[in-house]
Amino acid sequence: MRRLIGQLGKFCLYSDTYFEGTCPHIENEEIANSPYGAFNFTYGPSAGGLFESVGIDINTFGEYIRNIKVNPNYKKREIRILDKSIEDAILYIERINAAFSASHVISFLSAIDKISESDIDSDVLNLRILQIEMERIRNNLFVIERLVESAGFQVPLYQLQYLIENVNRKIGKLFGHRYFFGVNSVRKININDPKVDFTGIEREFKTIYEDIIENRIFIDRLQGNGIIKDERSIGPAARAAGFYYDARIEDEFLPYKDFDFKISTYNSADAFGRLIVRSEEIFESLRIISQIKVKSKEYKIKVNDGEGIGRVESPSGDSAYFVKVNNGKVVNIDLLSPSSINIELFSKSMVKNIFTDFSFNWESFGIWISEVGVRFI
Amino acid sequence: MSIFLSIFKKKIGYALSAITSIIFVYYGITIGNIYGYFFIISGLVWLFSSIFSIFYDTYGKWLSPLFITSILGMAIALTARTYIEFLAGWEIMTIPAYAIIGLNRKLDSPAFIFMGFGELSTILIFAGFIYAYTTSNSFYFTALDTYIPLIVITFGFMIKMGIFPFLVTEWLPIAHGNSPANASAILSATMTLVAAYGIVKMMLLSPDIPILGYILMGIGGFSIFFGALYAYISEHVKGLLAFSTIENNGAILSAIGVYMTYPTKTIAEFALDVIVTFAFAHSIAKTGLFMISGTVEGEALSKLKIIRNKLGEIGGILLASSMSGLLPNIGGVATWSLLESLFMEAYILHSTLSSISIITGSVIAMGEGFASAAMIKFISYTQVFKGITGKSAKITIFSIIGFVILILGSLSYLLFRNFIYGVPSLGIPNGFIIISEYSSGKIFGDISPFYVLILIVVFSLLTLGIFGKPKVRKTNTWNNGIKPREEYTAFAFANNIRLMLSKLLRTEIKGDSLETSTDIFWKVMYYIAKKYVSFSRRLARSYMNSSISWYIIYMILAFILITILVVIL
Amino acid sequence: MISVFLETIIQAIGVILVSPLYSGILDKWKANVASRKGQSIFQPYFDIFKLLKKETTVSSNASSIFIYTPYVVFSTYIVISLVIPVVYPEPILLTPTVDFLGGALLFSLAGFLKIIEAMESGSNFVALGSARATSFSFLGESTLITVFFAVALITGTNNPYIEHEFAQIPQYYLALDHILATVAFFMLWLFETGKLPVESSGLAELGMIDDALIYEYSGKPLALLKWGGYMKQYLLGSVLLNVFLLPWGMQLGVLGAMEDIGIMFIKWLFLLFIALVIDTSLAKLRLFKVQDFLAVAFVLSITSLLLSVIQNA
Amino acid sequence: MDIGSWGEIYMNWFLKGLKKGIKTEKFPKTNPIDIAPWSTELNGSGNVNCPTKAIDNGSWNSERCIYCRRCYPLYSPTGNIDIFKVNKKNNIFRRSFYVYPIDIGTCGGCNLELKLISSPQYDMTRFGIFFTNTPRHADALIIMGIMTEGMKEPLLNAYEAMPEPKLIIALGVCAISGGILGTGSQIKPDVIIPGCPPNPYTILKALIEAKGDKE
Repeated sequence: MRRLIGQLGKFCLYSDTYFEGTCPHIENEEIANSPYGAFNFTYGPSAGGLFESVGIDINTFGEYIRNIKVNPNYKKREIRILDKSIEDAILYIERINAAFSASHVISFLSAIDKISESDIDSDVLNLRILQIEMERIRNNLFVIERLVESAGFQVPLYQLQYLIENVNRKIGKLFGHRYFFGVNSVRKININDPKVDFTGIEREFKTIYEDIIENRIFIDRLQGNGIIKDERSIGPAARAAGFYYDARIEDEFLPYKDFDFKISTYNSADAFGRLIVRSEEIFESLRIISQIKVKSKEYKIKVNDGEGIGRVESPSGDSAYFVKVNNGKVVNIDLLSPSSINIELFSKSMVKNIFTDFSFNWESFGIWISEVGVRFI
Repeated sequence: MSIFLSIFKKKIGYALSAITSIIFVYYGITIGNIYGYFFIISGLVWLFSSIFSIFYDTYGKWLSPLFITSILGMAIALTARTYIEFLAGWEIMTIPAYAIIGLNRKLDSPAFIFMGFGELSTILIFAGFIYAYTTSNSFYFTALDTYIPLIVITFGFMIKMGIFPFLVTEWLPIAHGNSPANASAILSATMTLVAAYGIVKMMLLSPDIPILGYILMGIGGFSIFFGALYAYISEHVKGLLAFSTIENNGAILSAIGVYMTYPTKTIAEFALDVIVTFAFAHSIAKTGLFMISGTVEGEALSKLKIIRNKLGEIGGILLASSMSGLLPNIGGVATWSLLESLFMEAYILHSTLSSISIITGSVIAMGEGFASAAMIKFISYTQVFKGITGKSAKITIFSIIGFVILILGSLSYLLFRNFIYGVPSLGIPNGFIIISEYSSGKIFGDISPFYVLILIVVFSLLTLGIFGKPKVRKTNTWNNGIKPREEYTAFAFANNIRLMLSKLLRTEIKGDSLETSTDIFWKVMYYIAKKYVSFSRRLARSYMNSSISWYIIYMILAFILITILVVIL
Repeated sequence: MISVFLETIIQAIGVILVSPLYSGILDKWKANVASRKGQSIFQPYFDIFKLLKKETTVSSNASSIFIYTPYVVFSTYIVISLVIPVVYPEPILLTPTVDFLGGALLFSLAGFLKIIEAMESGSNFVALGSARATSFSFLGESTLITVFFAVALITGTNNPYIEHEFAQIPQYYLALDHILATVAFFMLWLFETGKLPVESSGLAELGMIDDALIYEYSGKPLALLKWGGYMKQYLLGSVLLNVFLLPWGMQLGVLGAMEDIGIMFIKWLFLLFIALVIDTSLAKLRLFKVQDFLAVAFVLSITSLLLSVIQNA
Repeated sequence: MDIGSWGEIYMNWFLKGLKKGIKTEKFPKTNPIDIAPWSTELNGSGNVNCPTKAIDNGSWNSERCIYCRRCYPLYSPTGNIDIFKVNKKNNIFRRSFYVYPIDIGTCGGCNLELKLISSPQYDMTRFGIFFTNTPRHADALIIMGIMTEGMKEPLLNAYEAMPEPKLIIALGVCAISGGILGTGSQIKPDVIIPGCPPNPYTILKALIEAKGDKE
């Protein structure tokens, strides 16, 4: 089944192909007029409740949200990546978003691989999967932690932070860096200490997970909050709405089919559903990781000229790169970041809710502004 | 004669009326009985509003003569010795009011609504007087042996006070909302006062009638609640104040109710003082607040053009805090004494009857909460929150009234002549405590507005002395690093309540507007009648996760039932 | 005369100096339950002292009202500390200034001033919080009043000290109306002191209620407002303990007054423990559920009032 | 939300919390536990082609290093976390230190690592360090990321809004030197915490020194 993912530079990217031209926009009923009493409440860019700098304009009667606009361009960064060698380009790609660093680099590399003659065996690909899944675990834990924090839910909040720090340390131990910086290159994947076990994490998270979704007050904050059932949606947002969308089963480049795991879905389409899906995914990712043997391996890529598209399932949905290479240098590059799509979905789902629902809905999408506010020059 | 002058030269007219008002105040002081207080209050109100008018009146030549005529009418009504004089004054007071509202017409309805209700009330009062005459064969105000006239006249006056069930939300706000600020002040502050005066006068002449007392008590309670609630969500700069007048009249009415029920002689006397105190607190503070509404440009709270300065803010805050029933202002004393009298009654009766005053008291307590909210909204959006700083004589006048209100708090001892006390052993000499007692010697509660004032001042200075002044540097308001595009509107400020009490207020969110139903009261009553059968079950089910209106409806119901019960027995 | 003077001083000073400690203890315990070592129990004092040393930045919209009203708010709480039995069980100097109801009105006054002064900053975030605070005030203030009257109706006086003695009589202490009033007051205490499930001070601006009122403050005024907040928590909590929950064990005399501070400390540990369990076990209610929470408290207090007159009719 | 069922459901978080016990480490008294090597001091010799000129004729400059591992194995991490510099400290903040983080163009890494110093392992609050959500309450401004056009005004406003005395802390090479991506913050920092992103241990220790604790 073909689904539309989003605009990638001059292409409109679908789950199994891409066409030149612009995608149909996610329709979002615009409320232009500002009736008596309504006004624009300016939130951000620099606020304690927002993890990154982002401007949010809420048109409201007071508490009641009529319309919401997200402006990711306050911290728009200009990345001087063009005419850099692949080796150098990776350094920039890594730093587009630390939280999804592995996803970005690996989707970039798979684009490169597609236009190169490379001898990459399954061990290397498995190590890439390992990175993405670890990243997914860390990020989903973080999203849940933010949700719990919004509810002022002290004990699980800190138990989750404890867990996140533990995962980070394991990643750091295994790859030498907690955010996979300097791990991937065109020659090898740097491994620092291959024997790291992730057992323990599952048990610890299970106890937290089971009890937070028992808490009536907490789930009351999430249920019915930010409902969005849109076939344009991606990642956990889509799966929480019952759509069976996942690049891991659609894109053949990474050998996910060798692993035994299931795509977790839910049907409530609200913030609660997204919480459930992300939590279930943590368990699935742990299962995938347990099936991977970590062994460092050199490999060789001979980069040819040409253009290609790489796509992976980042923790928040499809993350795709279009790369055009000319004599070993990146001459054109475009990014389709999951957050750019999630922002539109969020804005649509936030209407008709009240102010205090904002943080719950916002966090439930796992949006990272840093991967939206970028321009390649 | 100041009227005729004013036709040619309005400033002189106002000046003269100011002078006559001073004489009237003096006259009131010389009388020295309860009626005297009413003279003093209205005298002061006229004085202030006349002076204010000198700077305010930009409404052409007709406003000032009408304004002064109306004052004259009130003066006649207040000093009347016979029913006829009273009615004459009443009409002289009312007719110019139509004209004022008519002259300043934005819609046609207000003047006519006002007239319609005015006449209805006149008819009732007239009928009452006729009956009184037939029983006593005298046109003079004399003691009566029947309470029929009292009942009829009370309802007549209640219309004038805009009290529920006479369309709590309809005429008074519209009428006052559309008249000039200075006129609104005398309409809202003194015209309703004359009505209260009328009730008190007839009450003192008539035999006791506890049932009416309980009914008035309850009616007053609900007028407070709904008056304050609608004041809070009102967007009209004068309408808000008019609603708050309904609230205050409700308070006066429930105090009257306490007196009529006459639980004990002491409580009744106490209630009488409460009436006067409330009249003082309401009339004078309300005059000041209407002046504020006269200093701003525009009528919609969310779109006002404001000149503000520190003096104005302080004055405004004092007025607002008094209206919110906060110490050490006179408004605080009034609220305190009203609640005390209600709960003293509950204690002394110690029977199912007590529940009336308990419910009333609780409803009033809620009303006071809304009153604070309404006043915070009003003063924030007319002085404190926004606007450009500047000077204006008008601002100076109402800030003076603000300080008057503060002083009056400490003078309120004079209003509770028989309830003065002291505990020298604990550092408060005789004469500085107002006590509330349910029978002589049985003290229920006590309060010392003067000490509250002094202590707060002293401790503030001490704190300042100990911690010292802060080292201040001015910067921009912190709004997450950028300038906000728009300011938080007054509408939004009250919107939580529109959403929280959506069942009660019938809030409807449309694509391009958010509306609340204005004449909700009948709907609610109808709603109650319909829902009552299945009520208790619903309450149980919707105990935690339903809307607030259930609890309010519950209290209304309980109250009505008990009232009916009492009336039958 | 001298002894009563000393007792007065002890009570006033006791309230002012000890009140921050209890917040410190609660925060420390909360941290421990959240598997952290946590800050010192004296953290509130450290914060206050630091703030007193700092400069005050004021928004250009604000005047000296904004700067000096916190001093008035602070002193209002000092006045309250003289009139209700929060440390010493007998009337002290100036106690007759106001009765229980008057005390309630003074709390409202402090709240009113806090909101107005904060509004002068002209900040939208402050307006957001003030709007919420005012919207709930109609239930908060009224519950405070009705709860105080609940005891007044049984003792026949609104004098808190007599009520405190009365509450020690077992058959009264165990009476249903007293229990209802106690529960109502406890719920109110949670609301008034910004505890879960009503509120929790996090970083998210859009969830702020009381935090919004100090959002624009800095330096000395902020220190005073925070300190005032601690005093408010202490005053309401101590009334809850001495008139409703644990009226027993208060000592007389100057030395007794000293001991009372210690006795209050023990009582407070009990109250803090309950608060700890609630604060660490619950999440924050949806904004509009807060009114239901308060409405329950209000209805409970009214029920207690009705019971008290009807059952003893 | 019926009150009846609150009891058994809601007590248990309190009990869970107690069961879990206190997880805070002894750091800085004891040494860091398994720390990611590529966020610590580098040591070695020889000339390498370093994309950020962090290694220039044999000396390693922490303020530019983005830990790309190009210089490995000539240069390798030592595990030493003390790579920060405190040029100005203020011991008014010794027992109460409120910090306001501002993101002027990060990749999110610094935000994440900074947040984690509140986790039970590190628990900044035991040193009296807290986050705040308004510069008015803040004693230190923590600047993260490269200087972007849109964040210039907010950064200056935040700086203006903070009451004196105050500290400016640059977190991560982006804010210090711009790293590989751009230029550093326009405000001169009193404390610099290099790293890409810095390790929570480093951040915590730097903050402790900045607030004037005697080690």
